[in-house]
Amino acid sequence: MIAYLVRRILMLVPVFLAVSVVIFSILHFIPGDPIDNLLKIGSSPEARAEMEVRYGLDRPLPVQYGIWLSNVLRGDLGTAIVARRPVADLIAQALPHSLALGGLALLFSTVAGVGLGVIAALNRDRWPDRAIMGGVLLGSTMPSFWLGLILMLVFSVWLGWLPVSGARSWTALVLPVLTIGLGGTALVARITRVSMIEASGRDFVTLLHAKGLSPLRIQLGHVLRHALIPVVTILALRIGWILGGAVTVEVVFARPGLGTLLIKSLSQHDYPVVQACLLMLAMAVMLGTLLGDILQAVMDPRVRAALA
Amino acid sequence: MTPPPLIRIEGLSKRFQSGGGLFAPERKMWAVRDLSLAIGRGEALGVVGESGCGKSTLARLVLRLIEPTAGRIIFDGTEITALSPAALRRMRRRMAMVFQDPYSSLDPRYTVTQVLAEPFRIQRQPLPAGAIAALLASVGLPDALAESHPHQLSGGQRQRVGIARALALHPEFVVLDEPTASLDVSIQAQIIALLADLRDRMGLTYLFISHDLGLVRYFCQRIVVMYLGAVVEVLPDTAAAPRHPYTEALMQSGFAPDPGRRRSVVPLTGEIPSPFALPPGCAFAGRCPRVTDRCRAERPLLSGDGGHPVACFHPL
Amino acid sequence: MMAWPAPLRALGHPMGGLAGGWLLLVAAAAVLAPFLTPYAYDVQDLPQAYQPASAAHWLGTDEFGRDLLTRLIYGARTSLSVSAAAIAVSVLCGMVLGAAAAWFGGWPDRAVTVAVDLTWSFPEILIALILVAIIGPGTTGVMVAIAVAYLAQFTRLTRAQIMTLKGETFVEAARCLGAGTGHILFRHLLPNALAPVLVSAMLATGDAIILEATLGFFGLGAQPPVPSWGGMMSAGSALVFKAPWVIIFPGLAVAITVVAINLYGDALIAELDIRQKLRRTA
Amino acid sequence: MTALLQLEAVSVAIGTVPLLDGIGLSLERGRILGLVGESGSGKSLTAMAAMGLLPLIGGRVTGGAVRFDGQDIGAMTDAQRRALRGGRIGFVTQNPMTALDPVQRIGEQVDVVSRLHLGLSHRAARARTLELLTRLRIPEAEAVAEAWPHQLSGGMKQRIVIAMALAGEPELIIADEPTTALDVTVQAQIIQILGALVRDRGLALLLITHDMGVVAQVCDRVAVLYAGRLAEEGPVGPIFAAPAHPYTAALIGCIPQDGMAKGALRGIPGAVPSALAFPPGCRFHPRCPRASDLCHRIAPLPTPRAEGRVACHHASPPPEGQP
Repeated sequence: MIAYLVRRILMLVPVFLAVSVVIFSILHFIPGDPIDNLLKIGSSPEARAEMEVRYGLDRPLPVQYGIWLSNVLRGDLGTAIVARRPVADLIAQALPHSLALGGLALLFSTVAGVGLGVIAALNRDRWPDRAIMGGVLLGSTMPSFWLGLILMLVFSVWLGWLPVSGARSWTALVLPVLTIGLGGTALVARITRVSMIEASGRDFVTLLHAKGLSPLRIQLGHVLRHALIPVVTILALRIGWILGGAVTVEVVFARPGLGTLLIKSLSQHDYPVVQACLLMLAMAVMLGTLLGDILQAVMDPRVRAALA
Repeated sequence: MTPPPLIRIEGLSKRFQSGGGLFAPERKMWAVRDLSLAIGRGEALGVVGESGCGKSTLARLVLRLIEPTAGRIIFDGTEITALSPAALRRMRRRMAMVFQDPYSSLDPRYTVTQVLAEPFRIQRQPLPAGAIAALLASVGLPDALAESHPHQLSGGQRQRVGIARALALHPEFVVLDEPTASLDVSIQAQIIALLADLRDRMGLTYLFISHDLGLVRYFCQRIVVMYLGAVVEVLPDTAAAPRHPYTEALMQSGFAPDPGRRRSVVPLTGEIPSPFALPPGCAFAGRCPRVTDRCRAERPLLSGDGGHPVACFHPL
Repeated sequence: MMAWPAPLRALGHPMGGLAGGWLLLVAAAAVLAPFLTPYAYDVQDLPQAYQPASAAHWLGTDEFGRDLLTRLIYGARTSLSVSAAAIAVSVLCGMVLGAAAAWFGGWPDRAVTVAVDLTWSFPEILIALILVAIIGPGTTGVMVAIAVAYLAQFTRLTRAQIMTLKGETFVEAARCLGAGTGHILFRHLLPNALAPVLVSAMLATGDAIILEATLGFFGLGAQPPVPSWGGMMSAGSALVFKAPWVIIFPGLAVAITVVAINLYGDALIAELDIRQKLRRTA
Repeated sequence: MTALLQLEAVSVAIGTVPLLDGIGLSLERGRILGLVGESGSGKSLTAMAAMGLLPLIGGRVTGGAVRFDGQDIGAMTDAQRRALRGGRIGFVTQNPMTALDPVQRIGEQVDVVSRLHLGLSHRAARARTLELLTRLRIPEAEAVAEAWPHQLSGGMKQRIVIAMALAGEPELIIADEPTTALDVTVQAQIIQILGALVRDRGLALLLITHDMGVVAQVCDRVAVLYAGRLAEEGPVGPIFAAPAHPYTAALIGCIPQDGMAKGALRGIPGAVPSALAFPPGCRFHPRCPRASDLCHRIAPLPTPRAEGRVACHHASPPPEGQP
């Protein structure tokens, strides 16, 4: 297991390198001169020259990448063009907001999704199942920014229960978490239900019934445990999907997180910040899949055996 | 002078590898190890063994559906292990195979007619008028099924379609890979009777793969017994008494449908070892009642005296 | 026995019929937009701005006094055609990539798999945002962005389907008869992989409509005055307070259409009997 | 002696499709009853009915009664039925590869039965589990109890399944094709284990199989099912010596035997009909060499013959010297 862990973490290195190459090259794909993209319009020739040296822009691309990567690894993410501050500072400000939002949304999706999925599976093809699956379908087909706006309209404007936007108090987190979480809940509920129904039909479940165990104990003690394995796998793979929802929802609720920073920087062509935001999101995705793989190995001895 | 065999297999071996990536350690096994055989024209040669003995790998190697690691296969004087891909494809009209699983051996999108026309299309031969009807009749299927899809047929009917497809181009040699293992006994007997009729009518040569020694003894003239990739015994005729303890155990394990002949057999203890971790000596040593130290240290080779070869230091 | 093709039989399901009806209605409205709408989509009428629903304007008017229903119908044109075209391109490329990876195996397969797994774990919206930033906003940019964002999904699905089919005995049987690569690929593997891939493409079109709307919401989609469902909502939260209907109706159009696509897709999956095939790669 | 398990004209349907039609069987302590037939004959469904597990597959008993030790299982509460299952009735499934929960250790899966049905503590249950494993000649029982299912071979798993069936001190074991998925040499081991259990412990065994050879070797009585109906039932010896029902005779004739003439194996023409299209009259008549006009119209009822029963209008007469 420990050998596996080490190997699995080592696996992240090539993935990180691949991702960093992609993120690095974005700057060079964007139309226009990279220096123009890195500088404010109308900067002095001295500033241009300094920038060229700093990023090694007169050197071949692989060297430039090396310089950039070593800077990144030392925590130097460059200077924001618009804000004229170190990018690292901007990220440090935004990250906690996004972590809180993403983490809570993930928690909400998992708990609500598994709960609803279990209820639906236990009442298969009866009205609770139909109602939940109908709600789940609706929840996954509404654009998240729109859902956010509607929730805002209902709970903040009409009912006045919750703040409209911002990040001044914890109550401001409720609507964004709900907005992102509903999409995630739909995903988790659907997988939980399907995996539970599928697991219920397996041979070993028949044998559990034949051993005289009560149906509830079989469903919650054995079937659910199996159903959670694919739930964890897919959740880990799709962690980025939930974070992606966070990007748009942050903008809707004007929360000062990574998503808002990313969208703002994209529209302002502030590419050092864009690169840094993408790097953070990529790291979150990578850590998510790592966590998912570890959880899977913990939950399933067959996975452990295949790794040994 | 005996006529030359239709198929000659010399020193055939196949090694499989798995893993070897970042996540799994590399594992190697010999699915078939140093196997030599000859099949005479018109003969039905049986191959029996339990799971993991390499009999299905052998079936695919003989037709070069998978590439051998070592060894040669000579079909009617042509070394098919040395043929170019194009020449091999042309050669395939002379040999055919019937598969174990009648459910996945037919493309679910094809009608019976399309299945039976496929060999002609692949070998770029004109489809003779009435050929489909003749094929259906030869395997005892009614014309009415010609436009059916596989999912509308029973298991036995599908297997008949599979046999008709194999025989469409009048091959000389047919490999039968457990053709009845997924069928009910009543249908198994039908299919066996059909295969016997076809052999007589078309002068076919069969390589019949099965786990059922009783069935092979009924259907074949000569029987090869395999255990973990190697031939342990070749029974020259169906009445021959077993000489290898494993063959003996296989015979004892069959249940005769006769309550008058109940015997209290002592079944083999232990189970087939993993082919990935074979013992150095005889592969059967761990389960053999006649085992000695020599068996554990040294691998017995197939040696034939009196036309009844056996790979055992202590034959019965 | 199977007189009707599956897409028509799916209409016979209660939900499938309702959903299919809605989709046909929306498609017809989009095609016939100029004949159906009493107003022009781009003529501003500022005195009429922010009108709630009325007899003259069934769904009200937007911040420039343009008729919302008219713009919604024209918006369907943009949103549906952009999404469908993008997915079509994506499916084609994905099938080629996935089939090639599965067929050749070895390092090309490993390269494709790693690339696909990597992209698949990133949210489509992020991939699309970056691509639009590179290509520039507008329908072309959005189309390319959606196509690339979903490429991983179709490559993955096609690869998985072909890998499973490659192991089927009927493929081995064809090889045994002397079939070459072309015959096996085009007469066995691809025809059998087609149904699940196409159905999942249809379902993905629903997701693409949402993605298109989101990009439009950020002002990156079809550029004004051409309406798209997302673009109509791009004025964003400011309008929620002043004229919620401007936001509500385009969003509803998206949600109902996507629900309809999913319901019809479910009926189609049931008719084609491919639920198992799709689940294996979900 | 009263029967331990008695099926009284049991009919079963799944949804609206009738699958079993008036099956009558009885099994006494210390006996092995073989239940044979081709796939689609209703063997496994009979086992599910006897276990009271039909609801799992959407089925229900539509007529007759299943009695265990004189009590009607259908009239029991769910809790009473659960107490029987795993307790007085043990079950062995067809495919040991999928019968065990892959994410639970072997020992716990066996322990739970004696804890549930015998009220044993964790510790006592484990001691009992180890004793059972040892008695089933599983080497290194303690290591096996700590192992995961994927670490064991098929034959070993089937012994674990048998150990689970035995853990609740059952009086009856129902084994549904317990050897079909195993290699031939391992099949012989498992059949021998099951036979020994009946002999040594006086259990009753309902052995479901498609293999007439297995029946001939270990069973006391045999019941032959065809298309959801009982064709013939009786003691093994007379039935194999002189089967009365043409289907029984044909089934026995389908097994290749030593000294069988080439061409003697012909099989039974046609195939088992689908439950959606059972033929009228005797369901075997389309495949039957003795079928007459009567068979097309009227279904034969099981009638006593020798020490058993046969449902055929043209049953072979019993051999000389028997009633």
